[in-house]
Amino acid sequence: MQVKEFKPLIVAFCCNWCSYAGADLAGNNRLNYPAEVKIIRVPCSCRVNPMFILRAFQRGADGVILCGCHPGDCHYTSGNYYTRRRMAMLFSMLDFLGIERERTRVEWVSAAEGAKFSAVMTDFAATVKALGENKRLEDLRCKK
Amino acid sequence: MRKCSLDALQALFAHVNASMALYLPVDGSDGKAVYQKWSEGARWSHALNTVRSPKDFFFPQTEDLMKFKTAGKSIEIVDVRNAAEDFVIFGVRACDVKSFEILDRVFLTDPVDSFYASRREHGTIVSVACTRPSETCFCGTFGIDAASPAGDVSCWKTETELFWQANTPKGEAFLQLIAPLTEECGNEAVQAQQEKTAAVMKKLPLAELKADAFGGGKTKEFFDRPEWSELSQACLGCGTCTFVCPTCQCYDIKDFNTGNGVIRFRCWDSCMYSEFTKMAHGNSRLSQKERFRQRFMHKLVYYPENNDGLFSCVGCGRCLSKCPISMNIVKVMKKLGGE
Amino acid sequence: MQKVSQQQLIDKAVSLLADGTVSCVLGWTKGEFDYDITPALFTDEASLRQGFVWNDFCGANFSKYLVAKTRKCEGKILVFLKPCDTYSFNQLLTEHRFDREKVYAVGIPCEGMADIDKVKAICGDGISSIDCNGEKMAVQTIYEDAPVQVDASSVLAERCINCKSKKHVAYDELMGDEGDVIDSARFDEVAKLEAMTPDERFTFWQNELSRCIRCNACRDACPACTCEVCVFNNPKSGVENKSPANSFEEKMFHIIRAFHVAGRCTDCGECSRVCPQNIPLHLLNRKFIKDMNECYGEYQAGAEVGSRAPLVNYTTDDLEPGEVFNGRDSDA
Amino acid sequence: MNKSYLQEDLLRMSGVNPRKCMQCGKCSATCPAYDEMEYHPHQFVSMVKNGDIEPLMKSQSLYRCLTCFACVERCPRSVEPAKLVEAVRLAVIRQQGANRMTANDIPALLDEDTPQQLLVSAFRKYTK
Amino acid sequence: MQRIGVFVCWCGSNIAGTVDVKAVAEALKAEPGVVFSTDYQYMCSQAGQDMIKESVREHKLTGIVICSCSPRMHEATFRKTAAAAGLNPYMVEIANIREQCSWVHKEMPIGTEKAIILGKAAVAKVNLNTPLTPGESPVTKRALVIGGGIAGIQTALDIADAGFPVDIVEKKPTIGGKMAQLDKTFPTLDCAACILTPKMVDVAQHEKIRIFSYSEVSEVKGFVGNFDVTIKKHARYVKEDVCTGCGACVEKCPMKKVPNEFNLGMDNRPAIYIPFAQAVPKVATIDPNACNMLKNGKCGLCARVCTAGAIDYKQQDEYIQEKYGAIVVATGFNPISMDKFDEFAYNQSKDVITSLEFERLTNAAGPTAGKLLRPSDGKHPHTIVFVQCVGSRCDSCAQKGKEYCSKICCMYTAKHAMLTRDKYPDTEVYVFYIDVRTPGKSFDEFYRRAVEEYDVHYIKGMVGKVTPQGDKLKVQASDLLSNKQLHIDADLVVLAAAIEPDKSARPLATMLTASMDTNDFFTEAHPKLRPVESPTAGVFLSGTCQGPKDIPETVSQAGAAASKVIGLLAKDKLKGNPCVAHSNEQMCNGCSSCERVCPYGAITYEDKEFRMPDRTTAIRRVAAVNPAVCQGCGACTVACPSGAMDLRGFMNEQIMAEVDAICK
Repeated sequence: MQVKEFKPLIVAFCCNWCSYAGADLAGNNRLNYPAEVKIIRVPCSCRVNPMFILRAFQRGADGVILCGCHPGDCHYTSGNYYTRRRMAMLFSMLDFLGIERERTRVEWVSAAEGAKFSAVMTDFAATVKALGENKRLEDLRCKK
Repeated sequence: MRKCSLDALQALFAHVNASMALYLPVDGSDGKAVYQKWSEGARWSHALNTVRSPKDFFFPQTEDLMKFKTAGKSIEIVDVRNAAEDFVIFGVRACDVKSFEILDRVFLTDPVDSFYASRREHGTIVSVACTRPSETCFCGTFGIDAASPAGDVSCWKTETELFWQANTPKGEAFLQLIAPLTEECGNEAVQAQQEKTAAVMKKLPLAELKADAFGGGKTKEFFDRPEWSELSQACLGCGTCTFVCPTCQCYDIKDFNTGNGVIRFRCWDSCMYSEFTKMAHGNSRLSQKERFRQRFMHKLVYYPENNDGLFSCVGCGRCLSKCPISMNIVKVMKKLGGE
Repeated sequence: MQKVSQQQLIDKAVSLLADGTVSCVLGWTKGEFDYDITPALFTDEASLRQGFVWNDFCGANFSKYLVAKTRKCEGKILVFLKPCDTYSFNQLLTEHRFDREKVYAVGIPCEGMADIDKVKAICGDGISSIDCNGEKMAVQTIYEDAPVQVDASSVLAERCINCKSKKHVAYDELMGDEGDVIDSARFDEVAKLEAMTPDERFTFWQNELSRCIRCNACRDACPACTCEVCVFNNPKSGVENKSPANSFEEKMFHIIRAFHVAGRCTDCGECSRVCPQNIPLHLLNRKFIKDMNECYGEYQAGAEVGSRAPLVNYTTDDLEPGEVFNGRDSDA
Repeated sequence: MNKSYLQEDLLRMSGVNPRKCMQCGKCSATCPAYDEMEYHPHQFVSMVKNGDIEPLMKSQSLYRCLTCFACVERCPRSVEPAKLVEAVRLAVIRQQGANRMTANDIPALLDEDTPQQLLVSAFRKYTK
Repeated sequence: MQRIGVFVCWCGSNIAGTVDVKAVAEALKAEPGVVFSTDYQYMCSQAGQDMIKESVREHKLTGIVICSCSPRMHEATFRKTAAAAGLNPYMVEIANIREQCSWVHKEMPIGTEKAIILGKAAVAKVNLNTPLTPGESPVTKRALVIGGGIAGIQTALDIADAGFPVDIVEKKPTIGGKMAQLDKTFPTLDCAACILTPKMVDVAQHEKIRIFSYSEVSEVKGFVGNFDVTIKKHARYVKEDVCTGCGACVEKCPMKKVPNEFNLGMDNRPAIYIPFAQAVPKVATIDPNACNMLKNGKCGLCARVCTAGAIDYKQQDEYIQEKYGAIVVATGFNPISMDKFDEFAYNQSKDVITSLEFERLTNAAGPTAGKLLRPSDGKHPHTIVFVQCVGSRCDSCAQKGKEYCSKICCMYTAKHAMLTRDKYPDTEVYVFYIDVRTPGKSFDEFYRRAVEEYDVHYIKGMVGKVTPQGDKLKVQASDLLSNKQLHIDADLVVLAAAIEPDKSARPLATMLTASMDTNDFFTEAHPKLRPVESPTAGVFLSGTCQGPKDIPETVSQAGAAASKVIGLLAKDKLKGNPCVAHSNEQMCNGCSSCERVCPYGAITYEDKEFRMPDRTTAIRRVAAVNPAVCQGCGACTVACPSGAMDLRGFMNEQIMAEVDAICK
């Protein structure tokens, strides 16, 4: 059997007001990043329920990244502060259960940071790729 | 009757396992007994019984029935059934052996549940008589003799030896299999032990519990009894009693969307749950009192009514020790049975 | 042995019923073997005198019952609250889950509750009676002639060994002496797990959670889980399921449940007490409590009514999600 | 001891973060020993920040500081210069491996106006 | 089941260059719900839009997926297209296959594969979309301005000039605020009263403006366009509509030893008083804490001398209820207390004063009639030391002052120094500074003039200690540039005290559910792009309540706030964003978690009777979202443990469907 190169599947939840626009800017400037990254638009990073993250892992994602406005810059003034607490706690819990902490990440990317968006996604994809397939939070039923 | 030394059991288990999968109670990581497939080094637990009943072997908690593979708008149906292989369950107590009869009456009558039937066909049950029952035991209430367990093979354990007796052709075959490691013997030691056990059984706190007040045809007598409210008032509506029960056989069939298709599977359900038998119109039993009543009416009245007076409780005592609020069938029987 | 006697509680309940302060009493009623105690609602003196018990096995936390019972009961309900129960009581009030006016809460001191499994580990099976009224617990089995004398401290439930508080944070009336908040070692077990490598932790939890049978006892006993409709019962939530059909489901269930009660969990320990499979579920909740204490300042859910839990609060200089691991280098 | 390590050491010993300083000079404005000092409190802060520590260690200013803590009290940025002076002094004593003052030095310093207590505290301060 | 049309845009070669658009259209055709799929060169062109409209009709589409550029680019365009075709505009979803696909991936197979996946996610979402209609609420065409300083005055005038009625609530007996206390204003040095008082008169005479002086806001309910406000009008014991402001009572009042707050306590006023000559309204007020008649019923002199009969000792506080469409906060600032700065001897010597006190000392209407005299002995000071940054730019752990720069001190100190040197050339003036911050039109020039033309001694350094000694103030300071410690014998020391928001701001913010920062300055909706709006819809910010600023800035912000208010009040109805949170009452626990994370105060609770699953009825507390206030961030949806709270347009199910589609 031929060994296929492992391509991680990465779900990126992006705040409509900053990181999603940052991704657009990365596009405008043709700043490449791995195609494994698939973006889901949310109104604010605080819209992201831990259930969505677990769902992504269940369905076969190898990494989940959440991007929001820099603290202090939230379009809704405080949404990303709640995100910060929720995700800090969630990630710590996943780590507690022995799930690789590098599989989840929160990054603050503003609408002006196209280069940062591209760099963050490139780095995250490389990190997840190095980790290999998500085994610890997989649902065998969802495997192809 | 044949016997072997307890010291020889490991070799015997290895021998059996070489030709078919052998499951037996071992001490789990939480110190409680659990059925596990035998492997080198696995020790037979000294515990009276397992937390989960052995009904899993024939009626597992979840079981895939079929798969639908989808791609865009196309659907392909995939049969997921595996050819079952022969296996042995060793160390089943008298109460749990009886539970298989109760399950059989549900799953093997027409329409036969082919998943269940296939497993039942391939499984050999080796029971072991009890010597130190717990205060929660009340198998006697339902006419079960803990000292004379049924099953394809019955076993008795003494200080040093294990005695084997085949009750069915499947059991004969099994004894044949272990013949090289066992020897022919008389039943004196077994009888002595049965007498000892019988004496202990009489001392059990629930030895005098009777189920006579219940049985088929008594729906009207019990259905509207006011005591149900009081009995059920503390019930949390969790499914512990049903899931540890060896005779509870309700299940739900659900579809799981895998992203690439759908797995249709069944899983245990509990009549204690508020969504139990939820249909398009809603639920049939809306309050916890009704749900609670359903469970016990089913065990003590409805099931016997349809099954020649056979109660669907075997007195294993699991619900007595596991209910978070210590409400159980014994309390129900005593309250309603007029003690 | 408990400091306030069963008789004192019965007398208190009888007098409050008699003077019309309350119309019913939420208490414990005895079972078959002295340890299988069931919560019950008493409405008259006779049933109280006959059935009410108070001993070392009255572990059930009543607070949760108040949500449903206050909706149904005419008049006030008398509830006896152990110190740990009062935290749940307050937390439910914080969440407006019942009407405080409909409850008359009597705080009772608690010397810790016994774990029947620990009793059985010492005395064996076949218990016919347990007497908790003496200095030591006397356990009679059908296999022994004389009762076995057991030190109550040796059979304390895990949650009582690590009791966080003997102080009542809510009551209308207090029986016995008021205790203090205890500087317990309840986070030690969590810290031990934190010190493991991720692989060890994964193995640990895989082993523990694989026993889960999704009976929902943890959820249904949890005083924080009083949702009108639980997400795990709601087919539209996307996480609904009835069975641990896959190792993912077990993790999902317990992660989400712990997350939902994070900041609301008072660490009463009911989840672990009721788990038929002895999964140390309280460790998940304690992990959240420990993390929140460390990251956002000490917070005890239920310590005061109306307090703002860490996850519905923030400061502008909270640490970043990536920073929660700083200083935990066991596996970096 | 290399320079950056020394700087780190000073900051650790004193607990002072000189980067917080906004160069207002209030420490030096408030210092009663100002005129006796070659390097003044604000200079201590900025020189330590810049890693320019050698001159400070050689300077007599170290021993002119009265440790009255007026600068600590008044600093609007909580920089606490006196603690830094103290740390440099300590570094000198440690590095020299010798004491700045010995019991033999005391008689020469005695005069009628100097309170005994001052000498005792000085002895304590300049000795390991 | 939806009938979805998929439209894949080439965007010329922008998309088609790296994505096989035909393959994408073909692949998405097979997705559940998709009944039509096509591609086109420029979907956003008129022809492209016409094609979409045509397809909606032809294929009876209920949902549309456009695979094109970013929704930030053309979502609005395609929503309009859908609406024109008779579809609900919110049945459109866009798969961003340009910015987030074709432009960042170079190889055709990779780009095509990703584009298909993004398309599938959009299809999965549209399958669950429901038509959304923005809610409408009426707008009360009246504005409330809280605070009657220059910020409030300017805002009120601008709004009123646009034709909308405005009410000003001022807690003092007169409007005018801090500016009324100032002498000259930098950098032009025109007199504050000369430019402010005409505006005060304009306010008083404006037919659209009502002034509630000596009043406070006591309750705010409602939401943008529909605020219900209760104003508490303190009893001033003088009938406002009868008093002519003649001042006879003030003259006759025997209780003359009340510290005059308008002059910062540097002189006294009677118990019945008019704060200053140009006060608006020019009506007397009785100080109930000083008046003998009110305290023990003895006196009544003022009532006797009042020919108009305006005195009413029995007057009670009055509560006025009014509806407003918009609220402007203009609560202003105060200098911080100098109590914690012992080193400057403020409490020990009368000759150590704050800059605001200095303003009064140089003001012609002040306690010294404009002559610069020392408060202690009335002598002319010959050496004056100004100290900058007193309490500003402090480290937070110093606990004495504020972390921020108060922004205005450098300029007013330069002004004070310059004016002093101009009027009294025999005076030596020292200014101790950390930095001189003069960004602003003609500001640095102004400061340079103080140094170069007026020879003010600007010294880089700080005053460490001020010690009163005899009739002198011994000032010990550092001169960092010459590396010296200075000892100056001063006659007067002036402290440039930091400014802080008025104490009334915090409770007001709570009433308005408007957020504040740790310094109690109101937070703006966006620090750069929405600087005069509070995150709470309908609440606007004017002046120093939002942050330190000088008069020109305050006035421009006041105008900006007014224009925002006018923009709001000009609407008859407010159309909301339909993508707002909503709570499923059956599932809601009433636990308040959502309310606590809502930045807008959009969630309220009500007790409702419910039929419970077990056939009983129960009164339960449940959340209700006000769609006019909700901005749709979704913070509540995650805080809600039961999942009762969901966000329209970004429902849990929709996002999970997207996740599923991506992870297939």
